[in-house]
Amino acid sequence: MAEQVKKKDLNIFVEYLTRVEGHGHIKINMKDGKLEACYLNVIEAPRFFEAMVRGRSMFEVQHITSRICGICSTGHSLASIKATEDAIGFTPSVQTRKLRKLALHYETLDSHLLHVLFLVTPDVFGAESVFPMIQTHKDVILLALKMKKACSDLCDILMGRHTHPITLAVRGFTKIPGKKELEKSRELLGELEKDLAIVLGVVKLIKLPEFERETEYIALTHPDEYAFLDGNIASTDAKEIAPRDYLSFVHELNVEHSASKHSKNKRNSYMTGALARFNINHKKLPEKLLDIAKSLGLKAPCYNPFMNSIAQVIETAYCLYDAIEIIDGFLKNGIDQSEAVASWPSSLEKNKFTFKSGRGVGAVEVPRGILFHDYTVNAEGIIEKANCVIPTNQNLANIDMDLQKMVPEILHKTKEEITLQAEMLVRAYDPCISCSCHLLDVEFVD
Amino acid sequence: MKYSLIEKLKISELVVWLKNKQYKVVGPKAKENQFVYGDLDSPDELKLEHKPPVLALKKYYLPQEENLLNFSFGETKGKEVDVSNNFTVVFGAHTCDIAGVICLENACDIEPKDNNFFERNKNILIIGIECLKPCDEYATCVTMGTHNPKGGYDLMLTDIGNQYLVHVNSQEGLNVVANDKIFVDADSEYISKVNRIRTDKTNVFNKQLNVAENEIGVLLGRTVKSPVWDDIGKRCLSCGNCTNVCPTCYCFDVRDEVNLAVTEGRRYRVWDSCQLKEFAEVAGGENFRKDRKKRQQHRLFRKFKYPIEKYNRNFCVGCGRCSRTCMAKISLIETINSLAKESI
Amino acid sequence: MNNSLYNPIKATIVATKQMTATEKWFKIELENKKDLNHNPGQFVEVSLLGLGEAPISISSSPTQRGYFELCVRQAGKITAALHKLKEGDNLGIRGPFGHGFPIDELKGKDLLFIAGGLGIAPLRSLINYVIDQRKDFGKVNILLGCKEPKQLLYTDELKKWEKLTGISFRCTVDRADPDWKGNVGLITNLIPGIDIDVKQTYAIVCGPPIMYKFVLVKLMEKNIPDKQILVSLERKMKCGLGKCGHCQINGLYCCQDGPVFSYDKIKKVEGAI
Amino acid sequence: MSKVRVAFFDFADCEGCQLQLTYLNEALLDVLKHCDIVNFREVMHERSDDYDVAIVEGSITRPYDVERIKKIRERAKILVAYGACAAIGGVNGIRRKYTIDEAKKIVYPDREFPIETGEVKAVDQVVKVDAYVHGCPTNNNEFAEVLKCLLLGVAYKVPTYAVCVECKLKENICLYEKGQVCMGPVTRAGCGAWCTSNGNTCYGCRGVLEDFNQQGQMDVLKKYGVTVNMLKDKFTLYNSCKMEEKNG
Ligand SMILES: Cc1cc2nc3c(=O)[nH]c(=O)nc-3n(C[C@H](O)[C@H](O)[C@H](O)COP(=O)(O)OP(=O)(O)OC[C@H]3O[C@@H](n4cnc5c(N)ncnc54)[C@H](O)[C@@H]3O)c2cc1C
Ligand code: SF4
Ligand code: SF4
Ligand code: SF4
Repeated sequence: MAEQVKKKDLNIFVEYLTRVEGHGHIKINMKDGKLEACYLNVIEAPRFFEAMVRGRSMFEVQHITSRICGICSTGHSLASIKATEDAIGFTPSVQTRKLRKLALHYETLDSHLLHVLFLVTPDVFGAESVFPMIQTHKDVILLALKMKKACSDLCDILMGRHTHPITLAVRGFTKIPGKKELEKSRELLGELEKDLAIVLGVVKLIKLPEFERETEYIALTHPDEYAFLDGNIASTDAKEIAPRDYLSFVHELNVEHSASKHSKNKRNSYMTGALARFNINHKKLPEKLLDIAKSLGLKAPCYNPFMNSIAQVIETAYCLYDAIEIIDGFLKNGIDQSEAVASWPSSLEKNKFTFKSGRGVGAVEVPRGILFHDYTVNAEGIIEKANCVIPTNQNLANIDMDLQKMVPEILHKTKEEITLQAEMLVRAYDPCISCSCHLLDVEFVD
Repeated sequence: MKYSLIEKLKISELVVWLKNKQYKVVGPKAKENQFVYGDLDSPDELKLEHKPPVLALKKYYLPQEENLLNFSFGETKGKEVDVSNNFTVVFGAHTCDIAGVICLENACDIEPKDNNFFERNKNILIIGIECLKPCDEYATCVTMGTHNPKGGYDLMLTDIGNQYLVHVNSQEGLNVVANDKIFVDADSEYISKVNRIRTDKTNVFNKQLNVAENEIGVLLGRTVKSPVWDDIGKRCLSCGNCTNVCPTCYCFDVRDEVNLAVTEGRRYRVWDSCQLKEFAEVAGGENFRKDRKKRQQHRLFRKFKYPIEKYNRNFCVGCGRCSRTCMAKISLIETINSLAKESI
Repeated sequence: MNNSLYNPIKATIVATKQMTATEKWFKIELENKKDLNHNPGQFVEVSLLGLGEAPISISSSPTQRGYFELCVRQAGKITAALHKLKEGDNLGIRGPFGHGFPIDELKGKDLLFIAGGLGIAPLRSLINYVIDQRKDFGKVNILLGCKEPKQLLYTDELKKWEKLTGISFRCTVDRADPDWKGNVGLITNLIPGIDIDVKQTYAIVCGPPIMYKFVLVKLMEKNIPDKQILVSLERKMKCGLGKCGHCQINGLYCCQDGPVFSYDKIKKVEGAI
Repeated sequence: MSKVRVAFFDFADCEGCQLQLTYLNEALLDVLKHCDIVNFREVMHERSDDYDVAIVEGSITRPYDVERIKKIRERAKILVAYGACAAIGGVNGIRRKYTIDEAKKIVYPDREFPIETGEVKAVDQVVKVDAYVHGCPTNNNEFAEVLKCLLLGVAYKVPTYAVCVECKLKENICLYEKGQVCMGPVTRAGCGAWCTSNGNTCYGCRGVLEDFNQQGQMDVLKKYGVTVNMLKDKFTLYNSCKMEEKNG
């Protein structure tokens, strides 16, 4: 069904494509050369987390909000814990902060690898999904599975499991790895480091569409490090602000075609995620990673959203090296296992544990972008109000605007090609593994 | 057999020496506010002064989970799993825990013998430590007569100040004390010292049960209808903790597991508990010990009544674990003493 | 070898028959047609590696050589899987286990068999043994009960038993269907009417757990001495070796001390009946 | 064994349980020897409505989903409730303490457009379920066991005993002995005491045991100084949907 003519009418409906913590459709509708509709339609069943956590103990809220998303559950836990600690005026120990960074690195590693190896490579090799690749590219699949296994083993050691981590708690970790576990972790990271070289080889083969649209980029930024866990909020359009003021950047709005709220700042949309982080924080990356980035065609500032996947590859390397550094530090200087805390102050320590009430915000960079949890905790330690702003939601408006710019630019392509590229665009934002799946039931009206 | 002496300061040296012989050395280690038996990676992990560890020594003889057969799916015969273990030294077991091993040995010795137990038993050397004071309010070791060493070990350490007096009770034990860099022979003077210590012990160790050891079974038999049992039945949560921690409980379940390719599998046994609802429930729904009260009765009968009939000894060694671990605070001492009070 | 006690031996199903909606009959040969060498009343652990094991009574007489028979009711995981097997399929067997009926003690005595439902399976082993060694035993009474006619097991064989001389066979169902011409009512109703010499008679009982209480009352009314009442009991079992503890009835292990017990041994044992 | 056609579906959930399957790693390839995965939106494009086994994740919340699950039920020979959201309602059930309008007001205070939702239900509160894989998230050992049973055509039986059993075998110090509160005694085992073995408490994600000792448990909690509110929180975290069922 190849057509070469530039289309005047186009009607694309990709059902069950995307989700924002759920599911969505792509809808493109062109009539007489005019784009009437072009957006990502989010039809996720709303789950009402902000309502669910209201009235519950501040010690279990992170357990609940982790369930917002299985894929970035570590990020949600950490944002939640940080919001709670911020609200009650608790400062975690230096060791806790290091371990949390490690936890976040593991999740980013796992998530980015999954995205690049399972979801982007099928495009590179012209496969429909990973399943056919088991036959055609078994080596890549085995490598991917091996690396994911290493990630999940790392998570098991530090957090009990990857999905919905167990050991993360308000005040610290409920279990702290010992020397043996650290050694095992170091070994796994060493293996990953070796495998990463092969991944970079595969990534070199990726050919991404040429498309640019300058937008606002928002990410955490930190004076000493490529920010993931801590920092202020930076924008390419405005001055840095503290996490507590996130609402002056993030304006949430409801749109009819989506059960998820959209966000915007000064412009009609902004982008968050790996590319935004790279654009804002690339100076904090070691030289050798910048060189690799350059060899893969990524240089800041970059306005091609498809390059988000490449930025993820660079971050994968960054997280890996930083994780190794953290573990080596523990191996050299020791780790204090007695710092382990109870997830809930026990009856034995209850009277010793005091806190203040108030509002707190936790901002964390998760694989898909900046994540905010915002709680108000009362004097009894109960959550009175909660707000969570999820990265994919923040990107939705930007995705719509990218689509609206991109589709008219590629009208000379076949409908299949247009649909594929639209999907690839959505997938580039890596909204979640489920969103990055392939299309179904495409409908064309000429 | 004979007595030796070891300086307290040389205990570490002994551990290291045993480890250098490629023995696996295990002993009580601290875990949070309690203790567990575990591999001693370094000698300072050993806590000779301890309360009964969470699980008793039985895990080294009949592990929580133990492979029986490996098989290829679709086959009718499996490959028998070799259980012969690394030579293991258990360092620092209390006398009650050693008595627990003797109970297990009795049970496993009934024909057909449990070969796995004896296979492992061959390769375990026990270095015990004598308690000079009771662990806590849960222990009933004095009543059960397990607070003094009564065999079942290779070496037994008794604290006599700066040294331990070592009672050597087996050929393997002799081989260990033969290391004259660590041990020296003890003369008879020390033996009378130990006897003195034992007599002094009676002052700090009180009998915890108001019933004699050999009468508990009879008491239980007489009081099955007592309201004490109803109360226990109401409180018990059937968590199985009391049997899992008990040094002498040995019931197990047999399970099969196959890999996801459904090509290979294993048949293994895991500790089971008579406190669980399904323990005596058969297909079709009949349950021969349906209520918690019956199950708790069964547990104590299996400690104090049936073994007396079968092995002429109680299967409780007075370690106090079951009471210590029970979140409903069902206490062995309280139960027996209440029953005794009632039946007067 | 270490775990040989747990390793099944290979056996082959040589014939099967669906007897009722829930019961299936299996004729099984051990590797090389070895004899199982069992006593009537013993059981085997039927083993499907990957799924588990189930204790099943041997329902054929040891006088039949080279094979044995089982009758399996579909009750759960293993038994459901067994029902899927057909002629030519293999399975594993461990055993025979337990104490069967005390044949020597029974020799020369009159026998009163009382079977409820699937309880006929273990008793059939002894019944057929007695039929094959008829001279060694006295009078034989067989009482059989089940819920409905369509649940009757071994129907062809029952007809044969009915015709044998020196054997009195009676059957009853709780609920009749239009074709049923026999007794209706509980099996306990048949007991008072039978004519037995109490001193000479051994009663042999097997059936669902609730049946025992009622049958025993009737047998006691008949004044059969406790020692001469034999029951075959069912308990949950895992190992068959007297180790796993599941089948324990107070101090007794059903799998090793039983499954056949004489009533005088267990009447004081709480929870046995 | 012939190949089984397996389809995955998800409803209101976090997709964490499906993600668990990617941690099967190489065993995933083994699974594919016996199963044709005909629908798995997470990672594949192809889709088919012809399947034997439907593995359903997530709670049912919208009228639209009720229809969808009913259709899936009609088509599937075997329907598996996969993960806490599907099996017992899970954390989604917490929302039951609000009316739908209240919940909407809290989360979408100034939304002018309609938002479609309904009461949160576990899958078996809408259609018949043949097998359960409990947990939030599920664990792969148990999933393997369930899959094996499906392939062999026998029923998988969820343990009927408490998490404590597995907890003790792992030699954990009981949280009650450390002054903490744990759902272990009333929660069905099968996770290997995942949380308590990692220093946390059990939250009851595998569902409350069918016949746990209610009075006994209350007494224990009282003994340990647990307030009624805290107790309620513990039971409503995962088990809201099922508790209401229990209390009529
Ligand atoms: C001595 C003896 C003789 C028996 N003879 C027969 C017979 O001839 N025909 C027949 O159909 N059944 C017989 N049974 C009952 C049969 O063993 C059970 O129906 C069978 O074990 C159920 O296993 P399942 O896996 O199908 O059921 P599930 O409910 O899946 O049981 C799982 C496991 O529990 C144990 N179990 C469950 N129910 C029983 C039970 N009733 N008895 C012992 N263990 C059980 C078994 O180990 C079984 O594998 C006998 C039982 C005993 C003790
Ligand atoms: S019954 Fe209790 S006190 Fe006795 S040996 Fe067992 S755990 Fe120890
Ligand atoms: S910690 Fe929880 S699960 Fe473990 S034994 Fe205690 S109550 Fe049971
Ligand atoms: S310990 Fe409790 S909360 Fe944790 S996985 Fe198991 S059942 Fe779920």
